[in-house]
Amino acid sequence: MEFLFQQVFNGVTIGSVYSLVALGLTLIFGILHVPNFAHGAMYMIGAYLTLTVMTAMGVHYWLAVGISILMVALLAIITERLVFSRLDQNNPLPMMIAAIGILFFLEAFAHLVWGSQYQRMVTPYGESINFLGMTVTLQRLIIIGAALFLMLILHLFLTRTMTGSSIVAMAQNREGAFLVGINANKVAMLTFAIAGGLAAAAASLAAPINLVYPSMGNLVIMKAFVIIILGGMGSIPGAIVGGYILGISESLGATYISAEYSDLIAFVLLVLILTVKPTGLFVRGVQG
Amino acid sequence: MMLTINGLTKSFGGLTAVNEVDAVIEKGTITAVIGPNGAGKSTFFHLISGFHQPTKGSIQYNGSDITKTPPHKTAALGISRTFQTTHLFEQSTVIDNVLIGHRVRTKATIIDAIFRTKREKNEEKKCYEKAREMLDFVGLSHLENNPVHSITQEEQKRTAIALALATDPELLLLDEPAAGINPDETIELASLIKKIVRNGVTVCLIEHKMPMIMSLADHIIVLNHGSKIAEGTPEEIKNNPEVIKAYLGGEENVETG
Amino acid sequence: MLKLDNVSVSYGSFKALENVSLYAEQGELVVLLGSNGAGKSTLFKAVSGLVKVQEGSMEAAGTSILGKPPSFMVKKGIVQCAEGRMLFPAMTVLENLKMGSYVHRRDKKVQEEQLRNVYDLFPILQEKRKDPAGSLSGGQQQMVAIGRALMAKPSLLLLDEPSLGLAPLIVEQMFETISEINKTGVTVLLAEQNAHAALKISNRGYVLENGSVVMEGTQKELMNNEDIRKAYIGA
Amino acid sequence: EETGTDADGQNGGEAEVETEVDVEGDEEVVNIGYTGPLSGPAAYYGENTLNGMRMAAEEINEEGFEIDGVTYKVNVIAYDDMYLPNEAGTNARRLVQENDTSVVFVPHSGGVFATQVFNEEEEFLIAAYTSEPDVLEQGNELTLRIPPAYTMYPDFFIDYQMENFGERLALLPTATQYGKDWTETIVPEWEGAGGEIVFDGEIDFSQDTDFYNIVSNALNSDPDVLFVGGASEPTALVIDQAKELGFEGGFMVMDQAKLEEMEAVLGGYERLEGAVGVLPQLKSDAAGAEAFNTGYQEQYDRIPTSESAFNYQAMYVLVEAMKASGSVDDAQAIMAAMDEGVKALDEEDIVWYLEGVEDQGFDWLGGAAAVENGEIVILEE
Amino acid sequence: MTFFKKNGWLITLAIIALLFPLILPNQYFIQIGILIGIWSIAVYGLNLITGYIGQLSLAHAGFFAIGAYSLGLLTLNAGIPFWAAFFLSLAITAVFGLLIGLVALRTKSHFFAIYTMSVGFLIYLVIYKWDELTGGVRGLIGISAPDGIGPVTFQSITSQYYFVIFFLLVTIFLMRRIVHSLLGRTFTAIRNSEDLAKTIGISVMKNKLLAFVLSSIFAGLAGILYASYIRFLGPEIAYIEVAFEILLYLLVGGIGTLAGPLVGTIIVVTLTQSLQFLEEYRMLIFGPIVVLLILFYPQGIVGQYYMWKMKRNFKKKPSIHAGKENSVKEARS
Ligand SMILES: Nc1ncnc2c1ncn2[C@@H]1O[C@H](COP(=O)(O)OP(=O)(O)OP(=O)(O)O)[C@@H](O)[C@H]1O
Ligand SMILES: Nc1ncnc2c1ncn2[C@@H]1O[C@H](COP(=O)(O)OP(=O)(O)OP(=O)(O)O)[C@@H](O)[C@H]1O
Ligand SMILES: [Mg+2]
Ligand SMILES: [Mg+2]
Repeated sequence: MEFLFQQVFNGVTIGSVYSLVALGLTLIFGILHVPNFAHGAMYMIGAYLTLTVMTAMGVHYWLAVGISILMVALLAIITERLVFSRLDQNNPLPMMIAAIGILFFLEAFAHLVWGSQYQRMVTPYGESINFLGMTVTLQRLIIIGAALFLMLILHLFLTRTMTGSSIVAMAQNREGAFLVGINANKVAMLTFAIAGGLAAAAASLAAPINLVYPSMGNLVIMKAFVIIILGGMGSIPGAIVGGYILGISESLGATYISAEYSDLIAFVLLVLILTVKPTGLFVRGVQG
Repeated sequence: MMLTINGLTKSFGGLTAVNEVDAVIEKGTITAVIGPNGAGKSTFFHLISGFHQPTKGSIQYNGSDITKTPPHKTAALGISRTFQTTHLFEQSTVIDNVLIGHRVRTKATIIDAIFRTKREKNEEKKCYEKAREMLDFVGLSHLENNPVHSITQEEQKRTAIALALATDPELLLLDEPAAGINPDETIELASLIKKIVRNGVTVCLIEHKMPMIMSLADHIIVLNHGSKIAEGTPEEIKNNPEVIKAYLGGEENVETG
Repeated sequence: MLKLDNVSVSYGSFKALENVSLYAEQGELVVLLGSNGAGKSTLFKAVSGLVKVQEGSMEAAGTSILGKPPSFMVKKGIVQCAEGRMLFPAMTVLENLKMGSYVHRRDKKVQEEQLRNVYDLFPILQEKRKDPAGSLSGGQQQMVAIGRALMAKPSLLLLDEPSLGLAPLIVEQMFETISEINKTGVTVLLAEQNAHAALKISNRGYVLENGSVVMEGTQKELMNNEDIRKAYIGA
Repeated sequence: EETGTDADGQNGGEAEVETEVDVEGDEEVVNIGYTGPLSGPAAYYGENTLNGMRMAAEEINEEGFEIDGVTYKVNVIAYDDMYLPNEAGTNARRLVQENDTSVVFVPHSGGVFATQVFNEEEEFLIAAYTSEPDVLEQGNELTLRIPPAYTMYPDFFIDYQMENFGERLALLPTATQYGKDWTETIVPEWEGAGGEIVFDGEIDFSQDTDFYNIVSNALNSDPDVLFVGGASEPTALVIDQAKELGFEGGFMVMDQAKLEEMEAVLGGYERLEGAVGVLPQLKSDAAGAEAFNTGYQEQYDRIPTSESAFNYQAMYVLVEAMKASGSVDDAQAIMAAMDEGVKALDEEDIVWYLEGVEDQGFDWLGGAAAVENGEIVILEE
Repeated sequence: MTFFKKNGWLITLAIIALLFPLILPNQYFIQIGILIGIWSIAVYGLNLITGYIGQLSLAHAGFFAIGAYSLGLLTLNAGIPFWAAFFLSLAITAVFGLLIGLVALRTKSHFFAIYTMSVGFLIYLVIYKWDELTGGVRGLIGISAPDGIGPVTFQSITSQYYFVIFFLLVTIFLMRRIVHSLLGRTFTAIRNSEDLAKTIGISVMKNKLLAFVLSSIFAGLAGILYASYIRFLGPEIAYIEVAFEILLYLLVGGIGTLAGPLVGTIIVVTLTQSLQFLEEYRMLIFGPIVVLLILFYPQGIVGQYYMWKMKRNFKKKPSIHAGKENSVKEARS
């Protein structure tokens, strides 16, 4: 029983990371209708920035995370301004390829700046504690707590503020959004900034229990795509629920089905669900 | 009877968009479906053409049951339609749009395509001929090579009709063909519809432009909240108090436009 | 209120508007007549900042609005209810309406007041307020579109074929409504196929052909013009 | 005459590479090819192998080497193949056709297989840095295996772990063919020595985003020893997480992971307490080791590991073999002289004990190390 | 129109391709030529479903791998002669295409893209994990080159080149026939509007499935050629990055055009090769080049060419106001 708890807890930890990444992805998807593969690179850069700020400048973990979030948000805005805003919004394929180009670039860039080796991020929260009868590191509890906090903030922002709703509106009808006076550029930049910031936060939270390396975002981003499809593209609750479902089923699957095939679970889950329900689990579009 | 509809019902969740509607459409006539916004007219068409599956009821077409037939099969059976918002292959030229309409009457397969068989060539020619004929019929021959998005709304409407006609339909369903076109052109459109009927195609149309309906329709069906509230000749409908109350409003709306 | 001088707009190499000049005084209701493809919607889009104006000048309330983005126009009180509705289909009717008062997002009172007005105008919207806008019938969506435009509390309202797809009873009501809105001091620019009904409530009007103004005049002048009767009003 | 530069390189890029080496008098340049992962996830590994080669080449070029009165210098031309076999094949063709290389270093088995399709016909030697046995089982005579066979490690490992920790073994190797082969080697020996396998799992470092749950699964079976391995850094993480979860037993670390690299990741040997693995290159006491270790660290700012050391060594052997065969471009002759080349190595160029060439593979002396009280302890037979 | 005028570019291309090894008898260039040929065939496959039907498939690296592994396993493990294995492998890919298409095509647009991405990833994982069958990470070693037909053998690299070019020309020819037929028009109609296609009597599912199966067969064919040329297979050929690469070739060349797949493949392959001198910094340059290509040629090189031609025609005949930029879209093909 305790062991089951431990595994569920592990699933919730990794599910928190998935959810944060998927949230950003789903927001961008809502606005651009493009699978933004560069989002995985934002995740990776976020981890490196936190690490660098911590080690090079010697600042505290949380401050480093904050700086990293801001910088990745800025980087995301730059990609939006320089690339995505210049492409035809109604034609997703060129945007997707451009995203892949950005991904190549950022990965090579990380390789150039930080080298190709794996790096470790050491936080002040490495100690193991006993929690509800489980041995967990504090960092893992922090991941869950911080992720929930960020999700709550995002939810309140999108549902309680008009600025937040403007993201939702623009996702549904660009011209319509213009007609009510929404500044399209601002909303697009805002969306990218939020998405980038979430990716950086997710990476900075997850990096201490994992490793930092140039291609660290690739698998996470693929799983995030699975999540946003399962959760209904553009759906905020869908991304959150989907992230946790995936995290927990991977963890339990590895324990009770097959450890060897645990990484198949996400994809099998998606294929099964879409086979039965071709429009995904949640179907309404972008919503707060 | 060309089309016999019995107890047709369609619900979306809690909302009954079409409710127990019985109707018949007689060969060679023009039937109009009118009613307030949201009355279920478009849904009614979606049901006939197979886009929606009815919740209840049945549809008989030339004696066979088509209640659950998918749209591409109803088209093959001879029921063709246009959409409320003009729906065309935006990127293609006018002729390319129309000629694909005749595809349903051709049989060429992948094998014919690869070997460019006689059948392929003949059928291609047939499609072109049909498309030209239909464009000529609706008066758009001169625009044949223009991309669809570069022609006017009204021309697009006529292209849509030509496309629907290229499938060789027996029954043509038109959803608000005159929406967004001016009175002058509405009159032309009405005569086009008459011409279509003269050519042996039965027409059923949804329209809010009463003068046009009144001068055109042989038979009018009035829907309100999904139910049929009246049916009859234009004269009967014009004077039906329930219809006036639910839909027509003042006399003026019927006379001018 | 609004003043256009020699405005030209092209799509690629096709000139959709050529040297169009027109004006609307404060509180006027000006009708734009013209057959399909004459350029009415293009003109509206130009005023809303949705398409780029190549030549000419545009002024609203004394300041130039040339080259400004749509969001600027809405802030200035220039609000369009566009052809094709442009709703947010997955948002509820109420959310759509609320988005309409985006520029007044800090002013709850205006929002509530406008919402009440809209519900008075189209009671059905109150009934359907919790439904996604995309599931409404064509005509109901048109009402949401008009309602949403009103939510911005416009000083200049651009209505692009608002009667499109509406039942006669509703059309009649709608023209009355437009007239009422106009009477509250809102300047209205109205493009319509339904020329008779539109002219009836208007002060003045313009006729557009192939991207140029071919005629302008007061309501009376236009109503009594034989050509116009023939072309736009029907027998 | 096949050596020397193309008088006019095919494009600016190559010309640039080739001018790195001065050519004057009766000096000539021998191009040595390399195709390996220089971008993508395996880039670090690829760079390590290439760095070793480059370092040796630079040292050799200080003087050059002489055959029949002509002084030669070596020039390493490297192309990126992103770890993909077909890219490796294309690169090898290019190296042979455009750069006239008669030796191509390939540090991954897929690349070797793809290159073996035509290397005999095109007469160039594949210097394969892979311990995949199939590479040589195909009967390709122009393939040289550089790294040692891993079969020498299990004895050291098992003795040490059984003595110090116990008999219950949980398997958590990397989910690659290499990991499987290793597992298949070690399991019978463990059981033969009276041990028991209590958990049989594997970790896919390239696919799993979090190893925590599989590590807790393994620990749930209450093992005394964990068998781990794969790339150094993720392996270090597995060890770290096991310790986080309260594991106090031993670790057998397969040879791909290097103790010295894991130490760097974990910040000290304390976190590796109880591990046995390959003896770190840094601990090598061969005559040339010291110079190589410090030189490498200085030049590349990386810890010297066996990957760099073995390729460094291979480069020296290659040059010696060329000298012995009297040719810089006859792949057959060079291959035939390989054993002779090893034996001709200068004492101070030896960074790790290499005894000769056996069955087309280098015959290295094995060694293992354990971590006790935060210190590396060398295990002797 | 004469035969030559109509097929001008195809014939010119064929002649250039046939003469290529004679002009440049450098094995490296021939190798590049072979790989371009192989990848183009896969890209043509993708173009059919993505360019003409409008459904983005990311499973095509998977089909490529299925074709390749089928050939490898049939010849190596089952000992079936090359040509029998060749056709059997095509059939196997087709069956997979059919089964996957049947379920995948129930989903639309982005769902389809991510669904196929997942299917592609699953194919990769199955190849990677199922070592008993596929050899796992170790892969399949020593696949034989194509058996000769009569006096013609395919052992030398030049003969392999002609072997691949033959299939490339056949592929282009078939694509051309399909695209310009009623069937091709049916496909484009579905791309332009599924609803409308339905109302005019087109069975959307049947046609999509046909296109999907055809397109998977082309991808499988490319895989078969790859296996018989490289003669070693590892699971990485099924990896999702390969799917992206194929898509990249298609987009750079021009989606929904006949020449696009070939042009795109030539350009991108040549580009990556000529950036080799940058070693580990190759992607640092390649990434931005891809972005710039897409920014300036969103329709792809061939698409842009048609656009330019269209504009020029427009200047000649201003009566058609084809001012809209995207009015070109249909002109290509
Ligand atoms: N797919 C759907 N899901 C849910 N409700 C729907 C759907 N389609 C239509 N409805 C509802 O069904 C009712 C009838 O809609 P329909 O489009 O048939 O009306 P209509 O008579 O064509 O109106 P109009 O004249 O305004 O076009 C409306 O209330 C609409 O909101
Ligand atoms: N985005 C566009 N690109 C190219 N041409 C366009 C575009 N939008 C409109 N046009 C063309 O510009 C002309 C004017 O169109 P506009 O929509 O302004 O006419 P309208 O008077 O509003 O007509 P309607 O009554 O049909 O709404 C038409 O010929 C139309 O085909
Ligand atoms: Mg309707
Ligand atoms: Mg208009």
